[in-house]
Amino acid sequence: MVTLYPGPVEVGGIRLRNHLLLAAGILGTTGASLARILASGAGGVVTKSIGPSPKEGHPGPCLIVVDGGIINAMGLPNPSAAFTEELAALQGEPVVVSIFGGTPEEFRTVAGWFAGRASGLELNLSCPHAEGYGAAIGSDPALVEECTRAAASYGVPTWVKLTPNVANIGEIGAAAERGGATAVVAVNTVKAMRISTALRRPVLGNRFGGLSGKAIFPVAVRCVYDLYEACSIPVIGCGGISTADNVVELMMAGASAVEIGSAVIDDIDVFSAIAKDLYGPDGVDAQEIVGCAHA
Amino acid sequence: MVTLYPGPVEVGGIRLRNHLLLAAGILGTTGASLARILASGAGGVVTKSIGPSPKEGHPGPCLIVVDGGIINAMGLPNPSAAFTEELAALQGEPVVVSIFGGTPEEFRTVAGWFAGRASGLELNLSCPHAEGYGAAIGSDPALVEECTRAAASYGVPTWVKLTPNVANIGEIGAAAERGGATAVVAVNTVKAMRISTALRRPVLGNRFGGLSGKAIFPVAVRCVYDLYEACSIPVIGCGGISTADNVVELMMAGASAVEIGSAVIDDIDVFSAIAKDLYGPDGVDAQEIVGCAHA
Amino acid sequence: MHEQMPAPVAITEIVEETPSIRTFVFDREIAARPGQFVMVWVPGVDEVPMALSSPSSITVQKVGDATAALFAMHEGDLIGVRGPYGNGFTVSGRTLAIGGGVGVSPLLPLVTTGQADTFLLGARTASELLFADRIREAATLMVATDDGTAGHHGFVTQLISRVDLADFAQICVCGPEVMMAAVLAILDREGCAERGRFSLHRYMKCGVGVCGSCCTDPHGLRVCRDGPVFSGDILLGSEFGRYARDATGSRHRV
Amino acid sequence: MHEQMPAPVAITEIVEETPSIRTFVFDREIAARPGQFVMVWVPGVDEVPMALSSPSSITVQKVGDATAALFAMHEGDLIGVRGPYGNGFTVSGRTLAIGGGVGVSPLLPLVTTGQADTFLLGARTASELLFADRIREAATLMVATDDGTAGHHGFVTQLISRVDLADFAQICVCGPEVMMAAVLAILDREGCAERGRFSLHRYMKCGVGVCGSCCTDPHGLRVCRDGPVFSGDILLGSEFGRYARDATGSRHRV
Ligand SMILES: Cc1cc2nc3c(=O)[nH]c(=O)nc-3n(C[C@H](O)[C@H](O)[C@H](O)COP(=O)(O)OP(=O)(O)OC[C@H]3O[C@@H](n4cnc5c(N)ncnc54)[C@H](O)[C@@H]3O)c2cc1C
Ligand SMILES: Cc1cc2nc3c(=O)[nH]c(=O)nc-3n(C[C@H](O)[C@H](O)[C@H](O)COP(=O)(O)OP(=O)(O)OC[C@H]3O[C@@H](n4cnc5c(N)ncnc54)[C@H](O)[C@@H]3O)c2cc1C
Ligand SMILES: Cc1cc2nc3c(=O)[nH]c(=O)nc-3n(C[C@H](O)[C@H](O)[C@H](O)COP(=O)(O)O)c2cc1C
Ligand SMILES: Cc1cc2nc3c(=O)[nH]c(=O)nc-3n(C[C@H](O)[C@H](O)[C@H](O)COP(=O)(O)O)c2cc1C
Ligand code: FES
Ligand code: FES
Repeated sequence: MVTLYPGPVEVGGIRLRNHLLLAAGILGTTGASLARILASGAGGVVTKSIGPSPKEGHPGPCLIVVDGGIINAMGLPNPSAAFTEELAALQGEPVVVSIFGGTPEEFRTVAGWFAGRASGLELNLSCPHAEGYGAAIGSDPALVEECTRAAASYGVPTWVKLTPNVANIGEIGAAAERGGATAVVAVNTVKAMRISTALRRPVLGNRFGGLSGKAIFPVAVRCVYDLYEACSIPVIGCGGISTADNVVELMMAGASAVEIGSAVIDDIDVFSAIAKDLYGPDGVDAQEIVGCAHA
Repeated sequence: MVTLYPGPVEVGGIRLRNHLLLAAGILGTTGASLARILASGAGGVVTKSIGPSPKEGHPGPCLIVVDGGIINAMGLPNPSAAFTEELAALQGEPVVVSIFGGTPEEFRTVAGWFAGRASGLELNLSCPHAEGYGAAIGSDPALVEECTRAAASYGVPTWVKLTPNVANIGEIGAAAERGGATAVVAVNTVKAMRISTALRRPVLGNRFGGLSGKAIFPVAVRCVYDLYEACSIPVIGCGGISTADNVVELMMAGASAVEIGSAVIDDIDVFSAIAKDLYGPDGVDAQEIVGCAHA
Repeated sequence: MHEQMPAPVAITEIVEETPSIRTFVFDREIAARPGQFVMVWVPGVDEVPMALSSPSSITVQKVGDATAALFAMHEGDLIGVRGPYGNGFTVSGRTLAIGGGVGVSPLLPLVTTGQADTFLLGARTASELLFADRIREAATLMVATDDGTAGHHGFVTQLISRVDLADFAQICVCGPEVMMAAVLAILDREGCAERGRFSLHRYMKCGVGVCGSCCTDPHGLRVCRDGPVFSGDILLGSEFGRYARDATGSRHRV
Repeated sequence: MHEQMPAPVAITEIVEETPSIRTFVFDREIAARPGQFVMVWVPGVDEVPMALSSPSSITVQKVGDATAALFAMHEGDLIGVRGPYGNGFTVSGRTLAIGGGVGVSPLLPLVTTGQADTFLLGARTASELLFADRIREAATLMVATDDGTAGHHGFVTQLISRVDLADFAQICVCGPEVMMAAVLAILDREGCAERGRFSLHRYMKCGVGVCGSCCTDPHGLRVCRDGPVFSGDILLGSEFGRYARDATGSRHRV
């Protein structure tokens, strides 16, 4: 396997310790937990998505583990503006705050709370299971552009996270780029559902949820590949990564960095485990492989 | 597990021997192979998709087996009108001919070849990896309606197979219903791709392909659930089924019958294996469970 | 990641343990270590963490929506359980158990497997003492009630002075957080915090160490996966006894 | 369904076996039964089925795009292989092998593992005789060439009359379909079709028994999965020797 030369990298305006970030909503609720993941080898972390007002999230079950993946419908629980307290201990660390809103105005408000208090923002325009938020907005190019513009107005690095649940993800990525995104992140979860045949009802409290984990890796590769052709800003790959070879594969598809989420279920030290395989003193510069599968 | 009472069923105007059909494009190229699957317990079979002119399909690799699934980009190889010969030996059997075209006119032409020569038609408006065919049409509600109307004009049972690669599958199902579909089938494969990190290029000859198999089962459940709410014609479930419990789960989501494809890779006798678990003399009528998870 | 869908179980027996606590016995045995828990799906309501009081039961105090819905269920009704989750208690040598209120539930398997030697049991009042009879059969039992209706009149923590902590290889504790924090303070004072094993309660959504809602300060330890049982020395100087986060992730005093 | 992505292999050696046939040796051993095949990915061109002539080689005749691209490759170049696929030859007792042209390739592992006793080898002309030396080392070799430049002047099928079919528990055959059909006719005449083991060629796209492109009439047997080796009695009265389907699924005479 190709290995990469270790060292800090800059992607979409954000300086990271390596190419591996913690994905949004995974162990991202508290500052201490984010610090733990940074200490265990992540090059950066993305927080839980924070919105305009506190939310408790959906009733449980919020998450089920299925063959090769996880289906979740957390419902974007978050403490809203109070989350700034969690960031206090993380000053200077590579922390990206994930934010969401229902309108461009809400995105502007929430972005304002965090602009300057973290390395940058990631706009969740892609959560598939929260009415009126996330993917409800993220499948409309015009809205994506407007929300991005609202958040990017603070002039801080602004990543936009996209949903795979659209006919043409490239079109949405291009809209984010027009709105001023400094990078696009792909993908959020794939719309999914399971039913308990014994209880004759959907398992998740919210009925619908989003599939993540190994099962969606081929979907992520595809989306990153499409976005690399559709956008000129960097693409950050996410979805089903669990090995260093997966990271290399997403990079060859076009990812300049990656986010890892569900894989922590098997190993909370997945970042150091992957970094160990991915980096070596004889490694190549990531530039040599990013997008090379398009040749 | 709930079991069903055995016996023939009628779904979307087609009489089947049981609720389990062979999905399109799986062992569906020859009459003999379709007959073999019928003999081994399928309640009906759907043929390979047949189009307006013969096609060799994409260069290989056309298929890769991944964790929990298959990614294929066959490219709709088919002998076109010559396929009628394959049907000769299958007269009177529950055979659904899958057809595709690039325009409503092409759908009308191909439908004309097979109307009356089989139990019914299934319109492939969903293949994610053939330029200008399948999903390229299937994500546009107006085109879906027109193509359906063209094929349904022969007055034979007309099922419409949908792609999960859209933001709102219910909207597409409703369009098919308006066009005269007697049932909708969900889902075709999920857009996907893998790259060989050693060879630094996409594995599939066509680069892109579609993911099927267990990995997409939660996506299929979700789509069937959505369609059951959006349509009043029957929904036929497809995607990742490999057990009788999977069949029951899709039925509870809203499926009146199911199609099974990738599971033949593990067991070509999967139909009799599932039927053995699914049916019993004490079983309930399928009507009692179809859609029950919506209560 | 192998499939861990909630297993459907039918309630086979409902035992009224105290006026506010019931045991729900179900038709499936879940192999678990003492102190492990399951996520209990109350259909249509919520999913909440509950310790296993035996391989096939949970013992529940009615405190809100989900627990009230459980209390409204009957024998034969179906619920879902996934797990067992968490680390549970691992003990070797002599064990002192200290339990208060419904917190006695996760300690019961230690008793029934003969791994608890002495048990300090507390409750608000005599009728709320949980599992006293079963504990008495298998361990030395000492009781305290807030109102003095049984045993020592006062807090269960006050019973600690009546045992010799040096006798025990570990002290397993579960109960209201203020009670547990008081126990930790005593152990710390006696210089044996590291022998304390505290089973924590935090708001849990996933139960499998992914969502982050149960993470604790300052180490980011996940109660659902790294816990729920932590040794006392790890808890010293932590949020334990001071604050916890709610469903939104906001902090509140405990 | 466990992951079966094409394994990248580097070509370590290219052996010119005959003017039209080359062996490509690669840096990975694939544990396989004699007669099993791999799907060979020639990057940027196509993926085609090829028998393993050894655990780490394929032996290829240049006939079109993919094979020409292979012939243009050099040592060190990478190709992908997935497999092994198919049933292969299972033999017990004495074996007669009959091979023509590049069809000798899947029979070679029978020879190298000492499982072929007598080998009838045919080719167009002497220089096209494949693996004659290696076969001679391990089995009784009889040769035929169409042009008489070596051995019997005529078809390899004509050598069959020189052996006693009753001596062999099975007759393993691979070569051009007309040649194999002629062998089957002889075996049928001699009443021992069921001892014939014919390795078929059909257009293959998936190699794993899913796509249907290699299905044969009248039983719907899949050459890639139920075969490629079929016993003669199953082939009697089938499409074998009469027609085959191309990439579109249309029938053509063989
Ligand atoms: C590891 C663990 C083991 C537990 N074992 C038991 C037990 O054996 N018996 C028992 O009676 N209780 C146990 N609990 C507490 C039990 O989970 C709560 O009483 C229950 O969740 C209340 O739900 P509710 O809907 O009835 O109350 P609500 O009205 O929702 O809330 C009442 C209070 O219960 C707590 N709570 C609510 N939801 C959750 C949740 N998802 N996770 C954690 N706490 C929550 C909160 O403190 C909340 O303020 C345990 C908790 C944990 C973390
Ligand atoms: C089980 C099996 C084992 C084989 N083993 C060998 C071997 O060891 N050595 C060897 O030289 N050849 C072998 N072949 C034949 C080999 O697959 C074809 O020669 C090769 O596919 C030709 O590809 P091409 O692109 O060079 O030719 P093309 O120009 O594509 O076609 C030439 C002819 O090759 C055949 N062919 C093409 N593509 C395929 C395909 N995907 N599947 C099957 N046939 C195809 C067709 O008959 C076609 O008419 C085997 C075939 C099968 C089915
Ligand atoms: C429990 C859970 C919670 C998540 N919460 C969020 C979130 O708040 N915001 C967001 O943008 N994505 C969220 N996601 C999506 C992940 O960030 C990620 O995009 C997805 O899980 C795919 O990556 P993975 O396969 O590596 O997990 C969540 C995923 C999971 C499993
Ligand atoms: C090799 C292969 C070929 C397919 N060809 C077709 C096709 O021609 N027409 C079509 O509508 N669907 C086709 N499909 C999709 C299947 O019919 C089915 O929708 C999909 O595989 C999901 O079901 P499964 O998970 O049970 O395989 C094909 C799938 C595979 C794996
Ligand atoms: S409950 Fe989700 S991490 Fe603990
Ligand atoms: S090649 Fe696909 S079934 Fe044989």
